[in-house]
Amino acid sequence: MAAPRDFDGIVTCVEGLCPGVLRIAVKAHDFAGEPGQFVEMEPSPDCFPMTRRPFTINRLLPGGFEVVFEVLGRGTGLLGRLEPGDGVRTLGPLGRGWRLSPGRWLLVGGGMGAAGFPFLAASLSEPPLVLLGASTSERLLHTGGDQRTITDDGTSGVKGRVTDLLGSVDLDAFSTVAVCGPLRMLKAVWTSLPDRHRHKVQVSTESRMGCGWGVCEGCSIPVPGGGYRKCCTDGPVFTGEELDWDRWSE
Amino acid sequence: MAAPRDFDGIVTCVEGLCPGVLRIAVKAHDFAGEPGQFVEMEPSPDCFPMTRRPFTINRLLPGGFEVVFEVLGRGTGLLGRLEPGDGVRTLGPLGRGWRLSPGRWLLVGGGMGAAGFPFLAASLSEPPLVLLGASTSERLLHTGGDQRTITDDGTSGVKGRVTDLLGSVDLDAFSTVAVCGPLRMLKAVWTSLPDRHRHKVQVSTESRMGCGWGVCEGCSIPVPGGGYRKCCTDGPVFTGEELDWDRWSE
Amino acid sequence: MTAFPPSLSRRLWGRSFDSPIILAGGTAGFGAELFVTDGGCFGGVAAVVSKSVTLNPRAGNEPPRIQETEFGLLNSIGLANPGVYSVVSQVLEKAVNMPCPLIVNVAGETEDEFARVVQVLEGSPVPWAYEINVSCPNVACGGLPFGSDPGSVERIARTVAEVTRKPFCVKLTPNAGSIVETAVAAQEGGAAGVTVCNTFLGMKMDWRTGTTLLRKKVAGYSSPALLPLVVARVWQVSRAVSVPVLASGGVARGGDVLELLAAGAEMVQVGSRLMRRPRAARELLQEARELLE
Amino acid sequence: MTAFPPSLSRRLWGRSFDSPIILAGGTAGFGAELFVTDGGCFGGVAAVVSKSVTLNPRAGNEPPRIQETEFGLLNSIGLANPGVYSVVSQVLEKAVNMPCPLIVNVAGETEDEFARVVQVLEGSPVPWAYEINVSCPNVACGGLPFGSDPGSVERIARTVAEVTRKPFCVKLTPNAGSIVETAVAAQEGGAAGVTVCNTFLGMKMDWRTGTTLLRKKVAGYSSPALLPLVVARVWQVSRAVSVPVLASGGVARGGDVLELLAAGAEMVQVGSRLMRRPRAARELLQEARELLE
Ligand SMILES: Cc1cc2nc3c(=O)[nH]c(=O)nc-3n(C[C@H](O)[C@H](O)[C@H](O)COP(=O)(O)OP(=O)(O)OC[C@H]3O[C@@H](n4cnc5c(N)ncnc54)[C@H](O)[C@@H]3O)c2cc1C
Ligand SMILES: Cc1cc2nc3c(=O)[nH]c(=O)nc-3n(C[C@H](O)[C@H](O)[C@H](O)COP(=O)(O)OP(=O)(O)OC[C@H]3O[C@@H](n4cnc5c(N)ncnc54)[C@H](O)[C@@H]3O)c2cc1C
Ligand SMILES: Cc1cc2nc3c(=O)[nH]c(=O)nc-3n(C[C@H](O)[C@H](O)[C@H](O)COP(=O)(O)O)c2cc1C
Ligand SMILES: Cc1cc2nc3c(=O)[nH]c(=O)nc-3n(C[C@H](O)[C@H](O)[C@H](O)COP(=O)(O)O)c2cc1C
Ligand code: FES
Ligand code: FES
Repeated sequence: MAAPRDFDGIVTCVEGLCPGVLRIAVKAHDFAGEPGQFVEMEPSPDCFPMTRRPFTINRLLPGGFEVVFEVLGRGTGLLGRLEPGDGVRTLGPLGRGWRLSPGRWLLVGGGMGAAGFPFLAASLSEPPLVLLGASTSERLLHTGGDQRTITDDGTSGVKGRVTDLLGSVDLDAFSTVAVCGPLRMLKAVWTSLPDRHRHKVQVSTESRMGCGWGVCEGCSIPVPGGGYRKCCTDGPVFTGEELDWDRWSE
Repeated sequence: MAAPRDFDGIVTCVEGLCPGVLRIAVKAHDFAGEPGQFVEMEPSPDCFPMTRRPFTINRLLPGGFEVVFEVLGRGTGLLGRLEPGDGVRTLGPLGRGWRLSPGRWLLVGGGMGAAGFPFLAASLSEPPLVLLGASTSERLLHTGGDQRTITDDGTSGVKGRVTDLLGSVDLDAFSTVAVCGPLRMLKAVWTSLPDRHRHKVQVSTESRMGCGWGVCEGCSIPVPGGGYRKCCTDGPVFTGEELDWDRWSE
Repeated sequence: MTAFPPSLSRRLWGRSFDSPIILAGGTAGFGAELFVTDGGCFGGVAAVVSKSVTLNPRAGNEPPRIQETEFGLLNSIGLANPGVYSVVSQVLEKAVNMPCPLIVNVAGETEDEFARVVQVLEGSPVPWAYEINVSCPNVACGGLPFGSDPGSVERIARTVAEVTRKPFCVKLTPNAGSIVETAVAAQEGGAAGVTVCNTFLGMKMDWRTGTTLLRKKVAGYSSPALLPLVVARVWQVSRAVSVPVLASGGVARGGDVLELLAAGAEMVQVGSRLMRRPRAARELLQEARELLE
Repeated sequence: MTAFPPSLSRRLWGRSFDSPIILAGGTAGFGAELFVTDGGCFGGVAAVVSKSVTLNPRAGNEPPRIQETEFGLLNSIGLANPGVYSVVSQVLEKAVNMPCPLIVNVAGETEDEFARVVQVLEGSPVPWAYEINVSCPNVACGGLPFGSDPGSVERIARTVAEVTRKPFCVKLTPNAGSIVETAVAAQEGGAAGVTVCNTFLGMKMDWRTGTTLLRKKVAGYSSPALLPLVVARVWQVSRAVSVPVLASGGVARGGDVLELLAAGAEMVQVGSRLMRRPRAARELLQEARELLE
């Protein structure tokens, strides 16, 4: 695994995917990374905001990477104002990504949770089946390949939740189920999966982060036994069985 | 005296007078003011800086005013970035200006201290004699009319301090001596004046201000008897005899 | 109990107000200064707190008295005021035309001085209430503020309660002692409210020379960045006392007012922001109203 | 005596350092985490303070544990740590390859616990020194921090001094009591230094609902805007004690380091800024050097 570096990346491209969702390409010499790893980007060189913002690596580029993110609050608001040529202080690659086991993977993503799937899909030995959910069609983050979509408003694919798609899938055909999205979706997927398939599950988690590199213990994710693991260095990807689903909340 | 208003002025013109010195014209409906009064301008609409910055009215314009200021620190640095069309929150006119007595005035100004002289000169019944000092010729703020200059480096007028010019002036020809500039210059002028002329002196003072409109007691100028007056509402113009010159320091 | 979102209509000491906003002590003069603009700066103002009044006149600290830092403001005014006798005979009458009540802030150098000042103020009909500023240093006790010692706070409140039937609140300090204990002590002593809190001790030093611009070196620090400190203290105190809490510190936006009310304040004071914005109360109230819509 | 401008070469407890910068407790893990980047993040680092170690393992507070505010950062970690026995048997050894010494930060729920933790730590050769974190709540005394009571601070220092011959400093709290008195008490009790100070109590409330994101409601607040508060406290404490003062709080720029040294600190800790910038120490030292040129 490449050791993270703290560098001044140069924005090379900013693309609006739909209102409020951007893809930003950053040039970063020798940037390496594995699918499921993330970067911590500084919204501003000023004192405030005091912490960086974490984003999954969407794709590796030759000499750089891309992130896809939604503009939500102050940090992403500032990052959303970046223009080609701007510098952006970035720390990465960070964390532990997907455990790339062989066999066919089923990728289940909701909303921005699918932002890391292109990199993951490109790294698998077999093309995966991708189940994508979003509120509305334009917010689907397409991964390419064999992909089924569902939206809350029915503007793409069926109308419903991504768990509704799961029922129609033959889980025995897959060696791994990779899940990423809002916590409610993660829980719905986990709950809907029959026990005997749960050992196949890997989950990309999210947590409010202080540092992103393991020093502050701010990003705890509950694990069985009453303790916590760090989202930023023990994760963000965990197996489903590593997590204490009952104690896990926003 | 016009009551001050807190308004969003519109910058109509920004002119560099010399490196680091700017003249900014602000459109402000119905703006009135008297010579020696000042305005408090907000360097930024953000929370910081927390206080405004005070500037003497350089000239009244039809429906507005001009200030001339030197870019020194953070506040003037931000104000120096204003461009025509920008808004600038302004409070004014503030304070008590020159007591406009009849007779011929002698105006003695050092550096930015002369910023208020054009307005003053235009308000006098007789054209004044103006003695101007600055570090170098380009930093002389010309008032027009009968004007003698002196510079530290001799690039304009004689080489020396403005007090050197005072010696060559027949003080009996003047009803009022109006002084404005750095404290060291004010003190030099006061000290060099013969006792019998001191009652003619009016001084435009400066002080670090909290509010600029009389509520915080932050802008004290020492007066005889051990007390203080407020630069912002009792002044900024005081008679020389109202001040405790010994207790007055930066 | 606080309702959420909080209402902007408030009650304090038997009076109802359309606004929770009180102008803070030392940043609104004696009230008359607010007539500066045409019509005055009283929009959105529930009440005005005067600057601190002491028994004897005080010239205040040697200037400069104000210093901005990157993210805040230091002040070292030194309780400049003409003394309670001049205040009663000359100053207070100028505030009678204010469209809102005046709370007179009282400071002292000894525990006894507070009640003595209030006693003199009782000679004037102008004050609606008093605010007892125990953040000032107790000269007899090595300069720690009275407000660091619950015993001292309770004694001061008790002596004040003996000389007036008007309501008074005690303005607590965040700089020493436990603010919850001193709030409880103020209530025990008979205070009708507590103000939480005051400026925090701060200092800016020039590292090149080791000097400070402000001669007293340590000064009072205010900043919108301190809001979370004030919210925490208001929340802690409001659960420990039954008298109303007046929040003071860090308010720069309408949302800050609402947050302090939500944390348990009955009223919210605005100080530094008022210095910058004579119509701060009106602006804050307007912003808060828009947020509530 | 401090020279102006201050030198960046410092001495602490018999060791000389080219840099005044120490990584603050709770923001640098146990030191081993600093190997994260190639070659590690030790440039400019004089020493590392570990996160707080308690007698028993602590899972820490229920997440979320971190919340940004407009001008600061709230944390509510809850002293998560594996307990001193695991620390000694498994964790400390990972720090032996650090190119700088490790100061182990110690917390406790009772006055006795601090010395008991130190006693166990004495079994390891890794710690160079200890930092005693008396900012944590004294559960036996209604939750006020030990650090609010000079008597308690002196007793804790005394019991720690009895079980170790290594130097230790006491990390004081700005939230209650008089920090000057508690600093003096720490020195009296045998501390070889004091850390001034720690996070300030802060809170952010959602006024729409009256809820807080962090479950403990009141949390630790850090911000560059607090620097003047820390400068004032460092200045006050450094004139009252003869042991070295370690400054902690508000450092974001090289000039902040110099200002704290000028105010009387021997060393300067950096916490929140380190979380954002793994190489904060190197960057700060570089900035400070450039300012001194
Ligand atoms: C490992 C990881 C990978 C992520 N990858 C992506 C991605 O690829 N695309 C994307 O759109 N979003 C991603 N997120 C979520 C993204 O980091 C947040 O949306 C973003 O930090 C919000 O910042 P803000 O300042 O705009 O929002 P605000 O709500 O103003 O932020 C306030 C604080 O909350 C934190 N925060 C808010 N929401 C989240 C969240 N969901 N997860 C973690 N912290 C949060 C912020 O970091 C900040 O500290 C990821 C989060 C994590 C932990
Ligand atoms: C009544 C009055 C009228 C003035 N008129 C003019 C003018 O016409 N032209 C001009 O160039 N300057 C004038 N000044 C000085 C001007 O206000 C300061 O240069 C300016 O405030 C510096 O701000 P800053 O943020 O750039 O400097 P900084 O040094 O970064 O300011 C830090 C703080 O110090 C205060 N400060 C710094 N220098 C002074 C000073 N000399 N007087 C008062 N406060 C100061 C600032 O207001 C601010 O609060 C006047 C000052 C006063 C009191
Ligand atoms: C310039 C200035 C003068 C002050 N004078 C007093 C005072 O005389 N008495 C007092 O109790 N508080 C005084 N204060 C404290 C304020 O009333 C207020 O409690 C504090 O500034 C925090 O509120 P803010 O963040 O709204 O400014 C003063 C504050 C400032 C900035
Ligand atoms: C996330 C976080 C965790 C912390 N954990 C501890 C801790 O375990 N023990 C301790 O003594 N201080 C702890 N602190 C306080 C810091 O060591 C430091 O004193 C404080 O944050 C102020 O410094 P700063 O402004 O440089 O952050 C913590 C601070 C933060 C932000
Ligand atoms: S975010 Fe700091 S340890 Fe994970
Ligand atoms: S600056 Fe506030 S009273 Fe003059």
